[in-house]
Amino acid sequence: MLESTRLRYIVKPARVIENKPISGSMHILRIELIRHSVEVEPFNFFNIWVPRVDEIPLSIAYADSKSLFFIYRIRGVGTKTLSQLKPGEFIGVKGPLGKGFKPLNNRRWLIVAGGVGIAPVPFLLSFAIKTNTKIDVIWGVKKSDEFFDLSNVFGLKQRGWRLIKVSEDCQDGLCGTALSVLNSVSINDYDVVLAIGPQQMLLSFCRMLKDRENVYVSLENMVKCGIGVCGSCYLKGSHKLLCIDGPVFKCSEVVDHLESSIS
Amino acid sequence: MLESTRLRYIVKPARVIENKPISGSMHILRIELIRHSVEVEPFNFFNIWVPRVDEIPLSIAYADSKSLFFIYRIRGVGTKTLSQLKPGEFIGVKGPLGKGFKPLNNRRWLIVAGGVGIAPVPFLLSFAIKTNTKIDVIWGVKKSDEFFDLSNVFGLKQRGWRLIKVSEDCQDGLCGTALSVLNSVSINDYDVVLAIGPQQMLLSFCRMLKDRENVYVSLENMVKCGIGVCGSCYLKGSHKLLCIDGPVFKCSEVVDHLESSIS
Amino acid sequence: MDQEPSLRTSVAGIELLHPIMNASGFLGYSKEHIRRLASYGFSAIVTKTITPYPKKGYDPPIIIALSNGGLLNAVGLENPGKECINEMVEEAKKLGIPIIISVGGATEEEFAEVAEEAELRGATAIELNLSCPHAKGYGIEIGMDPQKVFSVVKNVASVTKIPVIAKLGLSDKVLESAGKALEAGASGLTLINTIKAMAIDIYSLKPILTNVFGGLSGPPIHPIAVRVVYEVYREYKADIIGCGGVTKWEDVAEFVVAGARAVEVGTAIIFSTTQHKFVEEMLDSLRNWLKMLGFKGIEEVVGIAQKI
Amino acid sequence: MDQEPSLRTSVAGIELLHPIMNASGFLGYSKEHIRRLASYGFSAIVTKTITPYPKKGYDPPIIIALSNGGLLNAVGLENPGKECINEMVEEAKKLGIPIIISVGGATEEEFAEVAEEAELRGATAIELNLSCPHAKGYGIEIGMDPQKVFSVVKNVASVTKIPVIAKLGLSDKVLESAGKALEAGASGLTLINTIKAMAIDIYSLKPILTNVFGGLSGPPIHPIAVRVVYEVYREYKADIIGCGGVTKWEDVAEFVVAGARAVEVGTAIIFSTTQHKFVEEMLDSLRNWLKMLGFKGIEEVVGIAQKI
Ligand SMILES: Cc1cc2nc3c(=O)[nH]c(=O)nc-3n(C[C@H](O)[C@H](O)[C@H](O)COP(=O)(O)OP(=O)(O)OC[C@H]3O[C@@H](n4cnc5c(N)ncnc54)[C@H](O)[C@@H]3O)c2cc1C
Ligand SMILES: Cc1cc2nc3c(=O)[nH]c(=O)nc-3n(C[C@H](O)[C@H](O)[C@H](O)COP(=O)(O)OP(=O)(O)OC[C@H]3O[C@@H](n4cnc5c(N)ncnc54)[C@H](O)[C@@H]3O)c2cc1C
Ligand SMILES: Cc1cc2nc3c(=O)[nH]c(=O)nc-3n(C[C@H](O)[C@H](O)[C@H](O)COP(=O)(O)O)c2cc1C
Ligand SMILES: Cc1cc2nc3c(=O)[nH]c(=O)nc-3n(C[C@H](O)[C@H](O)[C@H](O)COP(=O)(O)O)c2cc1C
Ligand code: FES
Ligand code: FES
Repeated sequence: MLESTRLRYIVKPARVIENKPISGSMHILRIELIRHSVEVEPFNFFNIWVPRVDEIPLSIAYADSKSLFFIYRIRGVGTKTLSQLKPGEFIGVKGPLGKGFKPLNNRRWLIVAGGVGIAPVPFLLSFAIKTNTKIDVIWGVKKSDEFFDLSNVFGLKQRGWRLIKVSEDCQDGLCGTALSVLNSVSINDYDVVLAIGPQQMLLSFCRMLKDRENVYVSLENMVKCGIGVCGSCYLKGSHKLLCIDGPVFKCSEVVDHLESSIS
Repeated sequence: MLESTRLRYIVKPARVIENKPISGSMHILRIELIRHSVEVEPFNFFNIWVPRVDEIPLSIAYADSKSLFFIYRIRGVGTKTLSQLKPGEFIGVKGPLGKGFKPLNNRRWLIVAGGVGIAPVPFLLSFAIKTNTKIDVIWGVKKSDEFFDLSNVFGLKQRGWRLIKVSEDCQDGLCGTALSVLNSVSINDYDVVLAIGPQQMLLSFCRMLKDRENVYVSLENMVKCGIGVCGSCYLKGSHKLLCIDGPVFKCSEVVDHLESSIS
Repeated sequence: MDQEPSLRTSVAGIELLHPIMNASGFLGYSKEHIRRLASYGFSAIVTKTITPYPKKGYDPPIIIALSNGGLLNAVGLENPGKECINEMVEEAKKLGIPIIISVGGATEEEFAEVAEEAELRGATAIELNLSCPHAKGYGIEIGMDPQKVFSVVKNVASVTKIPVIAKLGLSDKVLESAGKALEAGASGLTLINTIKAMAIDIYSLKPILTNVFGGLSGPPIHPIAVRVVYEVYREYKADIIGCGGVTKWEDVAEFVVAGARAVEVGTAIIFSTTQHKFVEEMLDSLRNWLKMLGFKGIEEVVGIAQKI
Repeated sequence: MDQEPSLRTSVAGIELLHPIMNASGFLGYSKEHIRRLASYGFSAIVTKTITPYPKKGYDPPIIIALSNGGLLNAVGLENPGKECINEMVEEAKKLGIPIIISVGGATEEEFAEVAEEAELRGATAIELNLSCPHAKGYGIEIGMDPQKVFSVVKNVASVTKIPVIAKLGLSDKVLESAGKALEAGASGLTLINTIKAMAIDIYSLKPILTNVFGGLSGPPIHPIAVRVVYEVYREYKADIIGCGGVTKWEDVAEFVVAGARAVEVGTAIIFSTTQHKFVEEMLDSLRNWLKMLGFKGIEEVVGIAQKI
């Protein structure tokens, strides 16, 4: 047990296999660990070490026996430099970090993803397929060119899950935001409803569904160490740390945090 | 593997359960490890740490699920202080050290033990009983009061082994030295012939049987670290170390050493 | 029925229900952090080192695990500045737990400034961080120099009435520095901080920490820390808090028999898979140990291994 | 077909088939010891530290394993005196392997005396042990003091023509001492020795080593040793032998990219269950690593992690 925690927290060398845009705003990164193997669950994340530049928390987007995949959007210097790494270059990964959050058998889940919030969804779907859980995914983006073909990229079976696309530019899928579609869905049909995306969206989501038990968000927060030491990822008004207790929380656990983070 | 080596070399705390004379010249020590368990084979030895006094190599005399037993003779300060420890007091043990040397199934072994050289024999016999190996033990002592009742002390089954007692004071068993009896035994009947006792006896033993393949001695030598670092236990004319390659060697491996140690 | 041995102890005038507190730098600059640390069951909370003004710290990677079982960090004393002391002390009071403010500074005046704030807000005690091995000007340069230790401690002790504990790191002169700290008015010593170290990735061929160098903590440094505690206790019979690599109850016991009246635990918090139970489990084992050896309380065994 | 990357290296003027030698104090005071060390596959043999006259050393326990993966020792520089140098050098010559005599002393004259004997007998080089943390007067007191380092090295370098390597331990002034050693004529540096530490048995309540204090070696000290190598190489671009906690080939690689041209392995020898293969296995992995990164030889990557 102890040993496995330690192994997770070591920066493990990895080689970039593939690193390229997959949509108007998103990139896909595929890496192979050189000397380690890891066991990953949906919603785990890794701190990606870009040597001498930054350590960037990214959700696991997909994993097969050899590779780990990440989907990311360029935001600042770290992600920018990451996007410039070429196949064959070396990085390091600390992880898997955080708690996994995965379906039990034969459930129904609803995922509401905003933008690059889609990142952990492919891996979640692959788990759902194995456990016979049915997942509906509402994926909202600002501009339609942000969409990419979820199933194609990772070779996911087209079974047990549905994708509802929503765009604010109304060029592809439904017209509007992910949350606007939520109003027309019968929430009671789902065992778990989970939102992932920009903080403002998560706050609105939690406000909308605050009286329910089974609603979750996968949160982002300032993650530095990723291992529960530095304290930068703490949730305001709570004693929880995103990096070891999250990133998935019940709405009730994070609503204070979201309220006070968004002014 | 690595971990198990390390564990062997740690000084493990133990409690004295019993510590008393069992014959005119020998003591028995029974201890229980407090927090560890160990796997021991015949001819392994332990470095017994007598706090603030010494660290003394002693052969494992017997082991059951809870306790380790040693048989020792008082020689100097270390063994003297050891003999004064009372039940309930704490010591430490480093080990098991050395290579085990144990019978395969259905063999015939002859052991020639001189004096306290008998120490590892009870544990060896308990192994032999399990593996259906027949062992004849010639046990020679100077004075008959050195004998103790081998089978009684450790509750050994009286099956598969025989004890031939020899004393120089001729009060008990045959009259003479262990080696003198060896002449009247048909060595060819045995798969393994092993001598253990004073260096002079081992040297004579090896000289007597030097042309044979299957003759062994269990050697003593200056053991300090017990783990192959300090070099004090090296065999002269060889690159072997008693503490990690021994204590059991073929006569051919140690004859130079014995010749040059005994002047 | 035998009575359970007592784990109550006091160090530097601070009464503790048991000897296990957290080490500075494991959370500790917001009320939320204090709440979490308290939930682990520590007998007192030590805050992150607080400087007068906010300090940004280094860019990640700042903390990594190593294959030798230790942790390497260069956080760079990131903290929001002395303003955060108030909410932390209030939270600790609400929870009824002693709180020790770890104080850092680049000058004697800065140390004194934070110490005064701590006292003003009602903190239980102050721990002066004289030993961070990687924050330039804020750390080990001070602890390595007995004269500097003397003047920082003196300066702080002269402006505060609450107990002042000096935290020293490994250095050639740690014994001398300890003596100077006590002479200058420290009520206790925390020994030791992390040891300067580094790790290099052999594929990208780069040092991993952004700061290149960091401090090594955890099991690797424990035998070194025990040695320092033993030597300092032997020399001064001071009130000592042992710190460095405490992972199991045996490590606590070892520090105590070497001469520590309490211990701080850092790295082990992270590697523990039962964070909310591991202090309690260590306490149970410590009680059993004392019972087995026939002692009535842990204070009876402080420094007992000095008798050889 | 690609050519295999070369592991040939040279340090302090000594040509080596590969970078892995043994650390001083793991066997090394008789011809039998040399034979055994050679059988492990090291590229050069370093002897136990030899003093002019026989030195008894401490009573056991002198070496114990610790639960943190390290080894704690206080052997006390036991050795039979300089008379044993002859048979060791002869044995090494027979085996065709370079031999480095580790030299110790209580005075400058003693160091010089053993060094002269080593040269007379035909040893390849000398390693001055200026850093034993537990042998009073023979060790770290010298290495901690840059002036003493200077005068011991100078004294030895002035009487011998074979390469002189100064072995330094962890100390506040290790950087300065390294500089002084080079200035005084050392052709290379071995960094580092063990770190002063201790272990206490919590049942008998006594320090385990007879000498109470000992030196910590093995994986726990590796990140500290890498740091020292990195800092010293950065400052002086000297010929360095990295020593401390090398257990796997990655540790060798880390030392080399930090700035070492060779390494010494001690503790790992003991914990290895394949003593006669583990050097060879490390060499294979090092070759694969160099190949993977596209280098032709290990000398190309010495200090490469300094470019950040
Ligand atoms: C658990 C978790 C999982 C994540 N998963 C993904 C993912 O799968 N795909 C993806 O594109 N992004 C993900 N992110 C966000 C991603 O970490 C940030 O976009 C990235 O760190 C920005 O780094 P930068 O250097 O490019 O930007 P910077 O220049 O450092 O900052 C740009 C913005 O990014 C945010 N940010 C910066 N650093 C961090 C940090 N360490 N943690 C969180 N936010 C930060 C800040 O709000 C800042 O305004 C995740 C974040 C967390 C906490
Ligand atoms: C592998 C091995 C197994 C042993 N098994 C037993 C056993 O089961 N029962 C038993 O009674 N004895 C055994 N011995 C011998 C025992 O270790 C010594 O009798 C003991 O160390 C003497 O210690 P002392 O302090 O009492 O004597 P000291 O005063 O130290 O010396 C007395 C004599 O004992 C010998 N001796 C001292 N120290 C050692 C040492 N570290 N290693 C070897 N010989 C030493 C010396 O020849 C010396 O002349 C064994 C020795 C070895 C190497
Ligand atoms: C991530 C991290 C941050 C730390 N920050 C501080 C600090 O701010 N002030 C301080 O005095 N010590 C700090 N330390 C040192 C610890 O308090 C402690 O002395 C050291 O970690 C040894 O204890 P351990 O082995 O139990 O972790 C820090 C250590 C770590 C690992
Ligand atoms: C048992 C033992 C004996 C040692 N004896 C010596 C010695 O005689 N001279 C010396 O320079 N270093 C000596 N050392 C230190 C080693 O050479 C080396 O510097 C240290 O062990 C770190 O390397 P490692 O981690 O690979 O063991 C000794 C170390 C040990 C463990
Ligand atoms: S990121 Fe450091 S505690 Fe969570
Ligand atoms: S006793 Fe130290 S090497 Fe064998």
